[in-house]
Amino acid sequence: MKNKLVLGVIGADCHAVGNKILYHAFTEAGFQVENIGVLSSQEDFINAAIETNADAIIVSSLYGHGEIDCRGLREKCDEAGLKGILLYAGGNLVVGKQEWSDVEKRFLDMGFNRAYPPGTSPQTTINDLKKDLGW
Amino acid sequence: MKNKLVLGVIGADCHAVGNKILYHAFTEAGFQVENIGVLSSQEDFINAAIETNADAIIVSSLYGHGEIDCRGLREKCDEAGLKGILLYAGGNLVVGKQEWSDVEKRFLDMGFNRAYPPGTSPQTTINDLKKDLGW
Amino acid sequence: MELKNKKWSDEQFYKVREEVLNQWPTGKEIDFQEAADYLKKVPEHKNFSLKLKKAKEEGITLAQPRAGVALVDAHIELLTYLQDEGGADLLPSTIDSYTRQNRYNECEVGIKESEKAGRSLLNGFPGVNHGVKGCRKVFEAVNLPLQARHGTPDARLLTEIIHASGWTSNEGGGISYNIPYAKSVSLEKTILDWQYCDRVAGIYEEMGIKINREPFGPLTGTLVPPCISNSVAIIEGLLAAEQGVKNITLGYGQCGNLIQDVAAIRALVEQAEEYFKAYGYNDIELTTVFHQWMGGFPADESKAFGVISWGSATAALAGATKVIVKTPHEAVGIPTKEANAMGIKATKQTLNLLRGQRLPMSKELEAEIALIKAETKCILDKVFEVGNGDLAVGTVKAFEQGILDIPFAPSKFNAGVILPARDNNGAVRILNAGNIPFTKDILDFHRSLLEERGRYEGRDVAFQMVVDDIFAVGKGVLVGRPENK
Amino acid sequence: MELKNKKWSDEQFYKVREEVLNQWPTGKEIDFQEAADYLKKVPEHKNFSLKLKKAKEEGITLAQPRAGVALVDAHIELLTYLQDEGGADLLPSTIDSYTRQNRYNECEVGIKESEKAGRSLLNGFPGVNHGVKGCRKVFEAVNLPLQARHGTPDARLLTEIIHASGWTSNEGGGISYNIPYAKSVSLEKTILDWQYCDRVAGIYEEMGIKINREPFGPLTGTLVPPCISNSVAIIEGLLAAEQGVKNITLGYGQCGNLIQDVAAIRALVEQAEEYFKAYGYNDIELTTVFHQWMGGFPADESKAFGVISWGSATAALAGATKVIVKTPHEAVGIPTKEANAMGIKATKQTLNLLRGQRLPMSKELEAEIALIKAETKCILDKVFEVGNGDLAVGTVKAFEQGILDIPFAPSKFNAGVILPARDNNGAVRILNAGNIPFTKDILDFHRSLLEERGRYEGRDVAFQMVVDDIFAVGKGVLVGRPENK
Ligand code: B12
Ligand code: B12
Repeated sequence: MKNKLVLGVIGADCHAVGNKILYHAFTEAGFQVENIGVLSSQEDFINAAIETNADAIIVSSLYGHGEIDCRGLREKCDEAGLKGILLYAGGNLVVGKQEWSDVEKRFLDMGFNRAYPPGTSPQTTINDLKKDLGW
Repeated sequence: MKNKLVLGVIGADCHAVGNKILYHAFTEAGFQVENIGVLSSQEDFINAAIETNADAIIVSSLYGHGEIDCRGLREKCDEAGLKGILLYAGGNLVVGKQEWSDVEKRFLDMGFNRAYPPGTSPQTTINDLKKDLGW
Repeated sequence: MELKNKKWSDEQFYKVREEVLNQWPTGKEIDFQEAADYLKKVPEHKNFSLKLKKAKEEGITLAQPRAGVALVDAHIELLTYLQDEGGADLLPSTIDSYTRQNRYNECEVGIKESEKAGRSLLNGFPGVNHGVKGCRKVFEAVNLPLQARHGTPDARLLTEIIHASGWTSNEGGGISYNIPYAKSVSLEKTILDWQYCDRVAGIYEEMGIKINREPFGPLTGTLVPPCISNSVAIIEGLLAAEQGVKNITLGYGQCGNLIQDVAAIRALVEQAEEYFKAYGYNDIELTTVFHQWMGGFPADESKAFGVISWGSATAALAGATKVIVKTPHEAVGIPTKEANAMGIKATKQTLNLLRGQRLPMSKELEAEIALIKAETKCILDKVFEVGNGDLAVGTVKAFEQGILDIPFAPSKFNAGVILPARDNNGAVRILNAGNIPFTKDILDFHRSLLEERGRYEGRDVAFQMVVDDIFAVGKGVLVGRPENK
Repeated sequence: MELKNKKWSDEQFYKVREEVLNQWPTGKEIDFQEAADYLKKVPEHKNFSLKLKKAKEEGITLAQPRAGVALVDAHIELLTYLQDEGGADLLPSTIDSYTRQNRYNECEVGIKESEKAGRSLLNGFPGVNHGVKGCRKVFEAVNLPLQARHGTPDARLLTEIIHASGWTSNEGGGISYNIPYAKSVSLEKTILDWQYCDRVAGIYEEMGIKINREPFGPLTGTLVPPCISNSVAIIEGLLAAEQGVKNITLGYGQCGNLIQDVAAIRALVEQAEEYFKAYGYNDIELTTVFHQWMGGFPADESKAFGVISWGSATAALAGATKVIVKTPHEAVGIPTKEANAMGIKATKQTLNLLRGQRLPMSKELEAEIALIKAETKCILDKVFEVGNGDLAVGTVKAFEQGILDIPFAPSKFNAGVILPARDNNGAVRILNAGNIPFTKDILDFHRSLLEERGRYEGRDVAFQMVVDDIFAVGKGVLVGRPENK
């Protein structure tokens, strides 16, 4: 069963509470979660994914710089041999209250498989993960 | 000096506080005010204006029915021989938060000389009165 | 009929009733027995009394908006929105001002014009014109208890119609829906007319149907000292109880000083209970309603949210059973349904944050409760005295003599001598008590507090303070200070 | 350099300073003497310390927003709007997250991209990159005192730049800007780096220039028990005082229970004053800052107004010198200037309604103050003990041993064992104290309160309560109850 996740908060972002909650929720839902925590670089995510042979990378960004921090992650994954790995992003991805459809489009264009608006419940992601990983 | 006013609150409207304040303010400013108080009909205004030989009628309406209550007042004044008497209206003239320019137009079209938006200070009206009455 | 605080006989009641039901064609739709059957089928969660009782037991504060528009369907849409989107706990139907003056012909005009204009030209729901049919349609469309809220000196026909339509609560009273709302209607008449309304509730009660009655607490909503509104509330509570009303909600309008507001609600409950007992009404279910600030509001919507939330917090800390909600449009006009829901949401958020929290007893709170009770007792003792023991008669005489005197009221039957003003902490005190029969101690105490403020502001204790206080909240502060303070 | 709670010698300071000013080209713009001359010309009403002092004397609570964008002109526009339209009493410049991590190259990218995009891609104002020139431009454009608010473990260069630019206050501290904000920066390093920042303020103070310092009170903003944040605040206050800081504002983040929140502020002031005296700092001007709810917010803007206003009311009732304002956009993203001004207006309306009002002393309040002080003393005694009397050393050891433990903090130097949860009244209590050195009485008391809640909710006292409490305010309630409660 494909159930290995890498979880973390990208960039210079220190918001730790949601990360702890997500870890708790994904683990309870039956996933094997490698939690690299806050203040994680793209490289940290990729290294953890390679080491754990992960099926998906779940990127949180709360502090607003998500748009800058996530750029090029898909390409770096490809280069690192993680072709086709699921990439999700969620949290408060951009600076300010922006039209969600625009934001989503920007993240999908960057190569993310899914992006989630503020306040998305962990359960939504769990359901999507199960679908995308073919449970 | 033209300084005789009739003051009152029109229709089925019982809002008394603003009326007491206006009476106080107009009197202090040197006007001779006949205050007919709340719940006053168009006829009450006209009769008081005739009796006191008034120069202006100041209509308050707070409760939202001002639009209905004020209709035809100008015509009735004309019929009663009060041709050209100054007619002012103020308070919360219509139901709800409406675009003020629309509301003002409706009242000017009804024959009022001036109409004032919610929260207008008595001082504004005093200044206008002095101008319109040629002090 | 002679005014007396005495339960009406059936003979008296049914004689008057014939006339009442003939005041407007919709009156003829009413059949008491059929109405009782209909009311008996009202589910528990839509009964006002039961919902209040449950809230009181659980120690929570319910939120109720004001709302009403001219047409039945639009009114249903409005109430449903406040229920579903706003999260209201109790629903109102605010009645329009023509109905309040029994001008049903003008209501007809308002209804027609509203149909034409596609927006409400009436400032409320014309319940009498829509009749039992329209009112039941509203009741059946919503899922919460429904109450008529108005300001009608003679609400007899309206009362018959709304209760027959499943609305299990009615706001108003012979004093509170006269003095602040009318200019030249005598108190004898409104007290009699409200005895009728109370008696309707009492008769239903006797048939096993719970109907809630709520005297209108805030009166003119403008710097009303707690002892005045508490006195009126207790009088109207006693008058209602005499007609057989069992479920009573007494009300109070926020003054703005936390200790005074909490003290007012506590004093009201304790003292009302004492009076109910003393006069032999032993099975009254007493609850309270706290009105968010009823005076002039700030026009800025964010500031209005501040006022709304602070009112909600005070209601919760006071332990009121329900709170009446204002909206961010208050200063300007009747709110849109969206603005109305916003007021409810800010209110409920605050109530929920404060659930279970109470202002703890302190020296200051104790003293304020004692003061309000003492003042109220001065007034009520005298009311009974001038009425030779009859509360209804005493009330009429008390107003004649200025023993009861409501600030800024339009009625010519009100003395209108009393002048309130805030002390340095924002509590409402009395600058000129007129004929209100306080003891010298009490009068001196008020005076000294106002003089303290005068010293702080460097000005005399005088009418200008009152004027400044009237505008203060609208300008963003509680106490109307001179420019430089 | 060896860590010790000892005022840095000039030699130590100026040696480190050379290195600091070389961290980024704008560091070279700074000339201490020229800066002091500039600061001496700051008018009284733009000096942070003086404005706070005046507010304290008058017993009023000032309102301060958070705000910062990438570009100087846009930042000026933003601050001016908050000053003129919002009515802010004090202004901030919130620094962006790359600056906080000293990643000035990434700031350059953010600035460039913001210029291109016509909107800020940074979540704050990159003060170091804009340098003294940019920061002075901001300072000169506004008419209120200006403070840097950030979350920077190593803020030495930033501190030099902002003070040299006339900004007379700096937020932060060696613990409070490390443990909640960083993952792997050692406490030794951040305490040393913040001694440097404090010393900068101290040197200006010695030159007769009043600079305010404010440790960051709320820490992770999430269910932090008052004794934890008060302990950190007092430690950082003492560390600052040792470096010559005279004007200190200690902070606290609202927990939501009125009595606990007021008690926390009162305990903080009283206890901090005792410690300052006991350690020989006799001329500290102590003020307080109350943070409106710092945890997860409701997304609905009306509900957010409820949270904002209740925070303001608590700040006023507690008598805090200033309150940090949230906005109706809090749950979603950095606010527009309009949303930010809305938050200030709701706050100021509430503060003004409550001006002069305080929560009176009661049995309950007294007990809560005593509890918080006792808990804080347990912690601080042990910190001094493990440091062999040296507070700086003791702090590092205390974190190593879990004597100090901050809930939900990201730092690997934090034990992270402590688990807080709310009691039945919404006060934050401790479910798992880990190694925090409470007496058995205190531990039992917390346990019993949580068990009372467990009984009420019909469930065990366990981690699920914590999770539910984290989401509660965002969902509109204070205590995270199971569905059916
Ligand atoms: C207090 C109050 C009451 C009290 C009145 C007590 C009394 N007898 O006086 C009570 C509770 C009884 C009451 C009842 C009702 N009220 Co009322 N009430 C208010 C409130 C909160 C304050 C009014 C007040 O006293 N302000 C202080 C005084 C000093 O200000 P003012 O009245 O605005 O007057 C000043 C200015 O308007 C101006 N002004 C007035 N007239 C004129 C004329 C001219 C020419 C000029 C230049 C200026 C001017 O100068 C005055 C002095 O500065 C307002 C909302 C608000 N403003 O915050 C609602 C408000 C006026 N009420 C309203 C309504 C609808 C009602 C009710 C129908 C019940 C309801 N649905 O809630 C009933 C009406 C009963 C009736 N038959 O009239 C609405 C009107 C809505 C609209 N126009 O769309 C308002 C705006 C609230 C709202 N947003 O829904 N109300
Ligand atoms: C607490 C908090 C802090 C604390 C964090 C303490 C800590 N170390 O954890 C402190 C005070 C230190 C802090 C600092 C800052 N913060 Co902050 N903070 C918050 C706050 C109030 C709550 C966050 C939280 O803990 N929520 C509770 C948890 C359970 O929810 P969550 O974090 O949202 O996570 C859930 C969901 O988002 C979702 N989720 C998260 N990731 C993912 C990923 C996927 C794939 C999916 C499906 C779902 C998902 O599931 C999580 C669990 O349910 C939010 C605003 C809010 N939400 O109310 C602002 C907020 C996140 N902070 C913000 C900012 C800007 C900052 C600062 C830059 C300072 C500032 N300007 O005020 C600094 C950043 C420092 C840094 N380097 O990162 C902004 C971000 C703005 C934006 N995106 O436009 C916010 C939104 C506030 C605001 N409106 O301005 N903050």
